[in-house]
Amino acid sequence: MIELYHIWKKYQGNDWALSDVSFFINPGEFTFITGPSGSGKSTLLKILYRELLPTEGQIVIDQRNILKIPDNKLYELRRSMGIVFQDFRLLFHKSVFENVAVALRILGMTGKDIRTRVFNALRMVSLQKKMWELPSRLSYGEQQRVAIARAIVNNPKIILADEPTGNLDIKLAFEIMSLFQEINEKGTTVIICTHDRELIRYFGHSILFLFKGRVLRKEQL
Amino acid sequence: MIELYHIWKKYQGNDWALSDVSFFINPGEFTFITGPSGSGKSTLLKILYRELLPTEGQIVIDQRNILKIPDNKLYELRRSMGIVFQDFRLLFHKSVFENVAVALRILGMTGKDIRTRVFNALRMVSLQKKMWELPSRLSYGEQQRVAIARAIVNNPKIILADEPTGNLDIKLAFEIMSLFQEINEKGTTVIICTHDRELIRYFGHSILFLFKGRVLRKEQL
Amino acid sequence: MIICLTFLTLGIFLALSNNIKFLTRSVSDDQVIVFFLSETSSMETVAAIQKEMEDSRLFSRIRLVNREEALAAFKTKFPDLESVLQNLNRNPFPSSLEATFSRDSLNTAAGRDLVERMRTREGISDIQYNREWIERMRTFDRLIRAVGFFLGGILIFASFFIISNVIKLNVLARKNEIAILRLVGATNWFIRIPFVMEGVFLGLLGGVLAVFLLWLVTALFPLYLGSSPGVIGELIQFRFLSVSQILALLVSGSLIGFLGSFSSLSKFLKI
Amino acid sequence: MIICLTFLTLGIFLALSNNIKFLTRSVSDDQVIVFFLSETSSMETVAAIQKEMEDSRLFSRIRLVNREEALAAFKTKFPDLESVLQNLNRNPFPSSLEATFSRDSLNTAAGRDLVERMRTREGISDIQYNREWIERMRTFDRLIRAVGFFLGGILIFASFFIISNVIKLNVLARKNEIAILRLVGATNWFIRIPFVMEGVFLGLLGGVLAVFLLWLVTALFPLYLGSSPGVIGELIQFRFLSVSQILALLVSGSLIGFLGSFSSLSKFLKI
Ligand SMILES: Nc1ncnc2c1ncn2[C@@H]1O[C@H](COP(=O)(O)OP(=O)(O)OP(=O)(O)O)[C@@H](O)[C@H]1O
Ligand SMILES: Nc1ncnc2c1ncn2[C@@H]1O[C@H](COP(=O)(O)OP(=O)(O)OP(=O)(O)O)[C@@H](O)[C@H]1O
Ligand SMILES: [Mg+2]
Ligand SMILES: [Mg+2]
Repeated sequence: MIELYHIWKKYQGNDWALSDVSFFINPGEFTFITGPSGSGKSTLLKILYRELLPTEGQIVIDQRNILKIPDNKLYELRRSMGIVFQDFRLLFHKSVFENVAVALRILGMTGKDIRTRVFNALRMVSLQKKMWELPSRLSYGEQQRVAIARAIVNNPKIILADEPTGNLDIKLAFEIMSLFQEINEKGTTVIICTHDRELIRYFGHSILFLFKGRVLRKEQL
Repeated sequence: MIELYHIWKKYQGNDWALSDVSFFINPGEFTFITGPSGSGKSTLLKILYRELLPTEGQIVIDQRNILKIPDNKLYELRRSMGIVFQDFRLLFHKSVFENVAVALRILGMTGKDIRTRVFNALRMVSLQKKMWELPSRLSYGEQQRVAIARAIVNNPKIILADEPTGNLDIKLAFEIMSLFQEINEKGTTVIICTHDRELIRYFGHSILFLFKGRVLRKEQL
Repeated sequence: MIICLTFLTLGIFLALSNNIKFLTRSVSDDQVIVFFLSETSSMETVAAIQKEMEDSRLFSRIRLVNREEALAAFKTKFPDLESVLQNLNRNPFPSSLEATFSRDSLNTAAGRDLVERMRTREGISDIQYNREWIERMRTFDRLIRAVGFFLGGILIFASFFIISNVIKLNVLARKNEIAILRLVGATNWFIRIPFVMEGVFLGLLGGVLAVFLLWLVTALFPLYLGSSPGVIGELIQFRFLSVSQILALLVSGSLIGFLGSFSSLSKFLKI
Repeated sequence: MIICLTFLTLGIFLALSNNIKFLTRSVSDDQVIVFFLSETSSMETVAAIQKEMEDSRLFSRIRLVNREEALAAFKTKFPDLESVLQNLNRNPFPSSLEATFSRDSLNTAAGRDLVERMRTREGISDIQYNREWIERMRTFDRLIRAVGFFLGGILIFASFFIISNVIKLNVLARKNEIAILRLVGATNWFIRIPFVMEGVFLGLLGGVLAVFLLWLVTALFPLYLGSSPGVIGELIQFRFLSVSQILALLVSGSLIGFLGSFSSLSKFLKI
């Protein structure tokens, strides 16, 4: 259960990037957040995984006020989430394999376990062939898929994906979305920011429209 | 006139990223290059502006074999082109204004000229409000628009844009495409890589389909 | 590379200070004070004086020089004046006690007190010691210490500065990586440990390289100085570090690496 | 910061070498050789000898010391031995020519030749000069030069190394920026000039800071040494750099900045 209460966010010296955003997401829900460029989608996600603190408001995830988690316990929150960043945030000096494996290594997992799980995750995004490449030697869409693989490899309880198909062709985008849906059906909460209407039309269960930092409406299909 | 003759490209130790790509683009044409993720779109563009050299083949742009241009004359080629990179390549320590102005500064242009032209370019991508921000303080779509503004600000003869609307909502994407079309109508050759079918359907004059590094077909609508 | 340079400078400083220490030591070893005994003083008085001096523990060596020895010494020292002495009907030199100040008592108040006390003591006719020489040595000593401290301070400061900077650059260069790891859910220690280990490794490596280079230098230096034995040549020969100093250098290398990376990290990682 | 440190070390080295040069100079000034004249030699002989020595141009000063002066000098030098002299019926000291070697002729072959020639010359009974002292000074001089060259070399090497490294880091840190500028169509000079200017500026700044710090140090140093005048204290007083040396430091700072950035750029920009 993700509960947001009256979230306001202002970057120094700017207009409100988010104003009075409140909503609930039930466990196992599949939610799209959409809205034009600059409407605050990424800001909202960043607040959810606490890269940013909101200026005002409270967030409760699984009965826990995540704004009250001390910095040195943050990793617990982050480990429960799989995050696809809009700018990928890959480790550029490590191979694709290592980039995905790092999400397991931080849990203290060992050799063989890691190998099988990473391989599976990469296969899901059709990247098993590029396992040993460096991210800089991949096309943009391939990098995006590495980011997706890293987000799903450790079976998180919540997946947050920021524009995960922005650089993928429609066929791959549908594949990835189906993948997220599959994961969602096993009980994972999935939240995806996107501006791709086709995807929303096809996969949307519940949709949150943002506009200039305000929740325009929330649709439950 | 852009002429490609039998371009082959292989990154060290990989399969062919491009195999035997040949095509012509007439001056003033509006061309889309499309194809699935990893099919070689970006590679093709990079070869066109000579960030990369092809393994085999020749490229002639305006009667000039661009593979024979010595490195210290490359700037002449690049100045005739406006390029929107898939990863934007903004100067992260300079303001949005400076990021766009740099394309004029390198031509030795002075104060007032720069200001008016940069302002116009930023207005075209609806970013005039964020003129003095740093790129890191912009949303992803806004960064993409800065890259577009930089590409068009010095009225290049050729515009190369790699996935210029990947992070933009459909409304903005259409606006940007209309902008490109407008520029194209003034005589500029425009080449755009995208996987967005809707845009291609709407704006496509001539379309090049890539698949695994091969030209699948070229359509002239 | 920079770290190696740092420790090289540190090592050079250490070796130099070794040599300077050694030099001052051997110079102060030469500090002899001569108590001329009055001709009338009896053996007992002399023995008493000698005993008192020994008890003071200020001197490392006390030697009784009788009149004949003094004469002989004068003759060898000033051969030109032998004719002068031959014209004398008697030996003009009194017997004396030659005392060598022990290393640390040279300029202490106790030492000066004793000398003053002795001056008025029965049985002693005169005290001769090279006041000016001692003055000079004191100044020189002071100067060397000052230069040593000064250079040492600068170099140690430089080392810390450079090391902490290198690690800072390292951390900054991996800023992105660190941020990503944190976002993916790594604990602070998971992030810190590789850095700390790298710091320690670099420090150690720098130390090892510095010791090696120093060894090279000290081995090659005599070749350069070439054929100039002489007293000073021998005193100032470039001594290598002792084993414990080498160990100290290596350990301090690792330690500086550890502390440097740690402080940089704690600055950067905030927690 | 690092650049400033570099020039500080360079400046310290310069100041030290200034002082060392001055010290060796004043020490060699003291190199006096005494030619004892035989008692029987006439005024003409003495004048001839003196002329010959003057003609050789090896000495900066030649002084005739007659017997009475020699006696007086001895008495002040060794007051303890006055009684010895009083027992003599005549002045035992011969008259002598005291000659001071000029700065550069101290250890030349010509100097040694002259001394050997004089030894057998009629009218000279003996030659006395502190062979050992000269030997020592030669060794010391050599040593100081060696240490100077050694430290100087290391520091200059370090400076170049650090500066080129700083600029390399700078260039690498802006690698992206440079690549972008090139892709946007900037000429190589458009890209280079800000870097070169930055290098020159940094070098100059480092130089200025170093000069300032050095001035501070030399101003404060005497305070630390405190009240120890003495001959050596005066000789080794910390001298500041001359104006031309300051200028040289600043110019070389800019130059190193220029060359460093230039070489780094030419390495990185390829054309
Ligand atoms: N670090 C920042 N500092 C200042 N302002 C920021 C910062 N990041 C975002 N903003 C501003 O906040 C607003 C919302 O940004 P956000 O990144 O959330 O938009 P978005 O919906 O993700 O857009 P896009 O679809 O283009 O990624 C924008 O106007 C943006 O300029
Ligand atoms: N620098 C590189 N080194 C090695 N291989 C590379 C490099 N860049 C791209 N490739 C490979 O070349 C192929 C084509 O890449 P390219 O970037 O041209 O694809 P793309 O069509 O632009 O894909 P996308 O839509 O995902 O951006 C891919 O298989 C990719 O892995
Ligand atoms: Mg965003
Ligand atoms: Mg691409």
